[in-house]
Amino acid sequence: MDLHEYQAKQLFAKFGVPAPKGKVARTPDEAAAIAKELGSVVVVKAQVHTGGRGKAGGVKVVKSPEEARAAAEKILGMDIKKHKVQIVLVDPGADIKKELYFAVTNDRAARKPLFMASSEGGMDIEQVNRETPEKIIRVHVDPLLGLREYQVVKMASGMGLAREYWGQFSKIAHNLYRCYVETDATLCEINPLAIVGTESGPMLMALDGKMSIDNNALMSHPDLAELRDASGEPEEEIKAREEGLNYVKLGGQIGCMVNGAGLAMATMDMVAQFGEADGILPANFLDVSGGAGEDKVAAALRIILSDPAVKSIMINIFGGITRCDEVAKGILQALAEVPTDLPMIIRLTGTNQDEGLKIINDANLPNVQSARSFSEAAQKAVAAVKGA
Amino acid sequence: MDLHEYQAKQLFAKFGVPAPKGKVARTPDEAAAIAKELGSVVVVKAQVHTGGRGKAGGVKVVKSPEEARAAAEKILGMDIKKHKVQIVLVDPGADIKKELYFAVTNDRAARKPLFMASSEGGMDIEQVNRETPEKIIRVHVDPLLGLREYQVVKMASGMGLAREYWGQFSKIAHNLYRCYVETDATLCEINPLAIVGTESGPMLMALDGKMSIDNNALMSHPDLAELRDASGEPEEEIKAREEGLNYVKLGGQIGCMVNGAGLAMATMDMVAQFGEADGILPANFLDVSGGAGEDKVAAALRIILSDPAVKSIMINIFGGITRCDEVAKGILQALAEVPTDLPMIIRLTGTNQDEGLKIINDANLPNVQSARSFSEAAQKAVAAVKGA
Amino acid sequence: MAILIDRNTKVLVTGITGKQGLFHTRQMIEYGTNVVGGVTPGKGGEWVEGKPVFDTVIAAKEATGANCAVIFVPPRFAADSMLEAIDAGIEFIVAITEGIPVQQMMKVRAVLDQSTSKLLGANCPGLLTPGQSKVGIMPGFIAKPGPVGVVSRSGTLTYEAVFALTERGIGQTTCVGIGGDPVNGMSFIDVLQMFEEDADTEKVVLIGEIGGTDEQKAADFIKEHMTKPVVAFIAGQRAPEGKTMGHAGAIIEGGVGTAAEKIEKFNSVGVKVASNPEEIPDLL
Amino acid sequence: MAILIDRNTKVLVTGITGKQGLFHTRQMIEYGTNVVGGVTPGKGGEWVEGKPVFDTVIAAKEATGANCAVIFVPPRFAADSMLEAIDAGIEFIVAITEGIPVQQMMKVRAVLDQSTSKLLGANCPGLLTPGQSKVGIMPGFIAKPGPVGVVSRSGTLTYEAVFALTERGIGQTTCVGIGGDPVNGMSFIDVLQMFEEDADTEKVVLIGEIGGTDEQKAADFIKEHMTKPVVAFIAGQRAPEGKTMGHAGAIIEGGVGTAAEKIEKFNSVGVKVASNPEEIPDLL
Repeated sequence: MDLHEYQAKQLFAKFGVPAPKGKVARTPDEAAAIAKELGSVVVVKAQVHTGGRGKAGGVKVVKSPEEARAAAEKILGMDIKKHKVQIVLVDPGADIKKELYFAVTNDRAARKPLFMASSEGGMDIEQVNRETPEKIIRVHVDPLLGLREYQVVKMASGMGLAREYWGQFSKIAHNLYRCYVETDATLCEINPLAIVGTESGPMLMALDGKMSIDNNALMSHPDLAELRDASGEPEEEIKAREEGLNYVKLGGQIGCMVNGAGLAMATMDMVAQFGEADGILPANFLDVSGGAGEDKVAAALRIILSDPAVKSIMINIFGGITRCDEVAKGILQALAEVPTDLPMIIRLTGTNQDEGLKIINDANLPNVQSARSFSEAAQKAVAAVKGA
Repeated sequence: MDLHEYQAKQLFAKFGVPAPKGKVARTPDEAAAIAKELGSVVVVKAQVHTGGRGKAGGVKVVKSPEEARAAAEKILGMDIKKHKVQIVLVDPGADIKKELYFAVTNDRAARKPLFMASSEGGMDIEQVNRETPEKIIRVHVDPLLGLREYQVVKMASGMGLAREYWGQFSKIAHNLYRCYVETDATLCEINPLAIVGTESGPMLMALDGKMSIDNNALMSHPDLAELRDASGEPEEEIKAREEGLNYVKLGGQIGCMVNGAGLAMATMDMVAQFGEADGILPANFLDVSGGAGEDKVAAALRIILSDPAVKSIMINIFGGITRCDEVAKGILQALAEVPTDLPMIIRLTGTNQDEGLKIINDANLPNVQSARSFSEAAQKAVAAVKGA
Repeated sequence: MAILIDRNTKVLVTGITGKQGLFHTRQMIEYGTNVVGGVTPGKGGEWVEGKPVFDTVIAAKEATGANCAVIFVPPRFAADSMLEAIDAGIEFIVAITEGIPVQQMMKVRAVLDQSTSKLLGANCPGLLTPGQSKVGIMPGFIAKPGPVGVVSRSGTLTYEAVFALTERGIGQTTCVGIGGDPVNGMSFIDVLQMFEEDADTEKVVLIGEIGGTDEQKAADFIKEHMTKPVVAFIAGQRAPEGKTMGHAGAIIEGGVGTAAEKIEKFNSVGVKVASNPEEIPDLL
Repeated sequence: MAILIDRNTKVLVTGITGKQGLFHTRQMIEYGTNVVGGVTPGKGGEWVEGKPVFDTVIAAKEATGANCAVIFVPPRFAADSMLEAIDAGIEFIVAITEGIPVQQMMKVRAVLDQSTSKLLGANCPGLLTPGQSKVGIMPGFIAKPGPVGVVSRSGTLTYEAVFALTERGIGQTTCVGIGGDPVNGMSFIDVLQMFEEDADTEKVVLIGEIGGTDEQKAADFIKEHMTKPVVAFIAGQRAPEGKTMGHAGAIIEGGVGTAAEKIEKFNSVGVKVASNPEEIPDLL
């Protein structure tokens, strides 16, 4: 789960990583009020779950509350890569002396947390990686041992940080690691980690922040789960997540319900293989995931039926931990609640498949066909759309 | 550094290990007042850094403030294995259903923390270990991984703890481990960990507690270092510790100052080898330890000279990290402050030995002899006592 | 012969008294798996499906001689359960549980790498040696004995592929679902190596997905070390573009791991790639 | 020949700019030790005694090819410094620092055991191969080359024993102070094994102390594995009874480790025990 910049920076500050004391606004008036409170120069920044907001005009430095109001007016409601801006962060302006890059994330291949630090902050770090990879100092952390001071020294020394900042940098590194561990983050990124002038002298500060939390860990962190801002997402996807389903709307005509992400992807591929020539495509990706009971399946069906573009439904279940009889009961339950006469192709294979098919057949529904093979199911689903 | 029972139990409680809410008293009146406050039955317990206080009469269960006063009167001032009781703990009485043993300590051989749990609590655990060792469940903790829940289950299951207490036991185990880690303890022992009846039902509680803190870690734990109660110790030992010296008074006539514990022990052995037949023995063990500068050596000499039994002094320094010239300066400095005409045998060998001996010789002190070998020094020191 | 499990493998079920654990214990026993007992803390001494239940893995191992543990406990206990099995010296651990936080798995992996235990999963369907033993949640009837080894990152897609083989009369030595979590136990390469060394395995089917670079590494391994033919399938050719992994993620992974990338890589090392699961038997 | 260090050993001094580090760096260089550089975080780029200083061990190793690190940093940084040296792949680490909390050393030891590095200490005087190299704080002039290996738990007592040998014209292959901390690196057994395998070492002197059971284990090792004669000395025959270790401690140690116990154990395996350090040469 991605966090907004302002949420990441609030968490950084909570763990002792200095960040500007900005506030969020949802209206131009709020933005002006915050700018007034902060005094002098402020930065108005769009809060959206996508990159490239700078280039899109989503970040503006302004010099008065009036300018802040005007900037917020422009930015709020802006569309950045299909994300509608609904919140802006109003941060105090900073006297930036130098910009660094600093992040910790999971290195899947090494199976360890990885710190990356670079003197080349504030810019596109992927470009730095392509052009001057030696300018990114990489340090793997032993997950059992945690970040060690010598590793911090390696980063500070390696990126040529002036020695008077090593003490500050060490605290930030250890605190960022604590933040990463205690929030079960998959990414904590500060870009730029800037040296800024302050009344008490120059100090390191996280001027921008990005955090992602491990979805599997949200159950143990209810406070973090509440930070989810779904305001930009399609309603069906929000509903699906609430039901524990993995749903992505795609815009085609065949509603797909599948168990398992791999099989769901293969199902979409198969539908496209037979339908693409006629412009018939999957309406969605929907993985009911392992162990789906009847309630979950019913919810999935309800979500599929809520999409008006859907002209036929393909249910492809290969029962392992999911039992076909429960799937069958779920389908009937959902159909009782949300009646439909859309053609429905059901393929149930695997654990308790006979019981499952018997339940479907006994219900004797006119619009339901069964299929034994995967390709047969896809072909029937495509044919049903064509015949409609 | 050993803690008193009441200090250990306060730390346990701080880390979430339930312990009785007793208080300490230094006078019988205080004990009576606490008993009155706690109401009904209380236990008055001597707080001394030694075992066997129960057998010595240092623990009494009483039923009224008057009885508590009388018990405290008896116990305060009592001598238990040469430790004078100066504090009593007044704990509320407990309705004990069952007594367990539970501890975590450093296992030197395994180089890991070791938990020990037994259903046979409240008694001499060493006896349990001798007679029915299978009744002590041992679990080594990986110091990088910490205590894991399955290890707690192994202990609870292994000692046959009734299942309704597993939840409480798990919390106590994890909290005791946290206490052990965060205080840099070398021992956290609860004996008994008792099942006691309370208004809200039976619960596990640490009725007695023993903790030792790693001396090497006290520098990082100033709050724990303050818990040291030296009231029972000889004044010289307290002074020595304040100076960073390792001093134990032994009662003989030859004051020894040596660098390094091994050499100090060998010096005592050597003195005894030559002197024991004539009743001449080392007055003390004194290790100025590695890197001793002149201040430290002067302090050591002052402590030796404060012992009236000392008839001659043997200084045995083998300079490695300790430099002989600094030792020599320290001796002169101390002698200038605390003049003595006691015979003094000085053996300086190792780093900067020539500079050191030159400093001593240049000072031209009438009572000082030098020695080249270890045995020569010991023989001269013994001879000096005999000749005195 | 087969790899990893056969009729003699002595299987312990952790979480045996839970709903999923119990259901699949029955299924495993019915298939012929030599289930020797189970573990549920606090239920030691009980019996389930005629099998003894223990409080701890070590007690269960001592009593039953189990050399394999299959983990069905809920996500918040699963890392602990894996560490327990490693500590008890269980040779082969199969973790079915889905939803374990990756930082916990990094710790498990660090401990695993110092041990002699093997781990399959977590978040995997387990494995199946047709006619002998199944450990995990794969439906048994889809497979039949034969000469093809199957290894897959995807749960249900594994079934699909195995089913497609069986329907065409092609049996399997062992079908292994390695799971798709970012940090887990055995990799494609570990399993490919075993199939290469297994006398009865003649050909291998590999089922991959989009994301990561495990398939690319497997392709390199096949090129360098495998003499037996491998047929692959990659799911997700039409997958919607994933959510951003952040710049840090992109730098580490060195690419987004699209299906096209992976298919091209397999083609470049001479591995045939099926366009859908049903096509796999044709390419063998 | 010698064990662990010789004139070719490339030594890095961590904490080289500190008072003790600097003093002993000079002493080591004077003795002939091949000191190639030093490490002090924040002082990289400086020079000390003609040797380059680096911020990190890895940078120092890459620049100098050091294969040995001697640690002089204060106790609160010492565990980190050892972990750094292990991580950098330094083959042999000598930790002089005294006063490291034992729980920190347990972590270091856990990491060390997974590495290929060897650690001597902490809280040890280091070691000395007469005429070639000394690493640590032993005074160089007390030793001379010859056929006796010396291993000791005690700092200054090691010097005493080596000095006693040298005075009597008996030289040493290598003198090793393993230190007496409860959890540390190389043990008596590790060093005895090396002396047994070293062609130039003909006899061995072992210096022990009261406390623990390391000497008893060494005695068992000598009985089982050593062909070369060993002479021992145990300090602390008159030591005052130690402070209580608590019941838990006594149970673990299985005894208090008195000098009498240890002497008896050595006698029982045919190891001669000197009654004082000066007697050691007579028994060789």
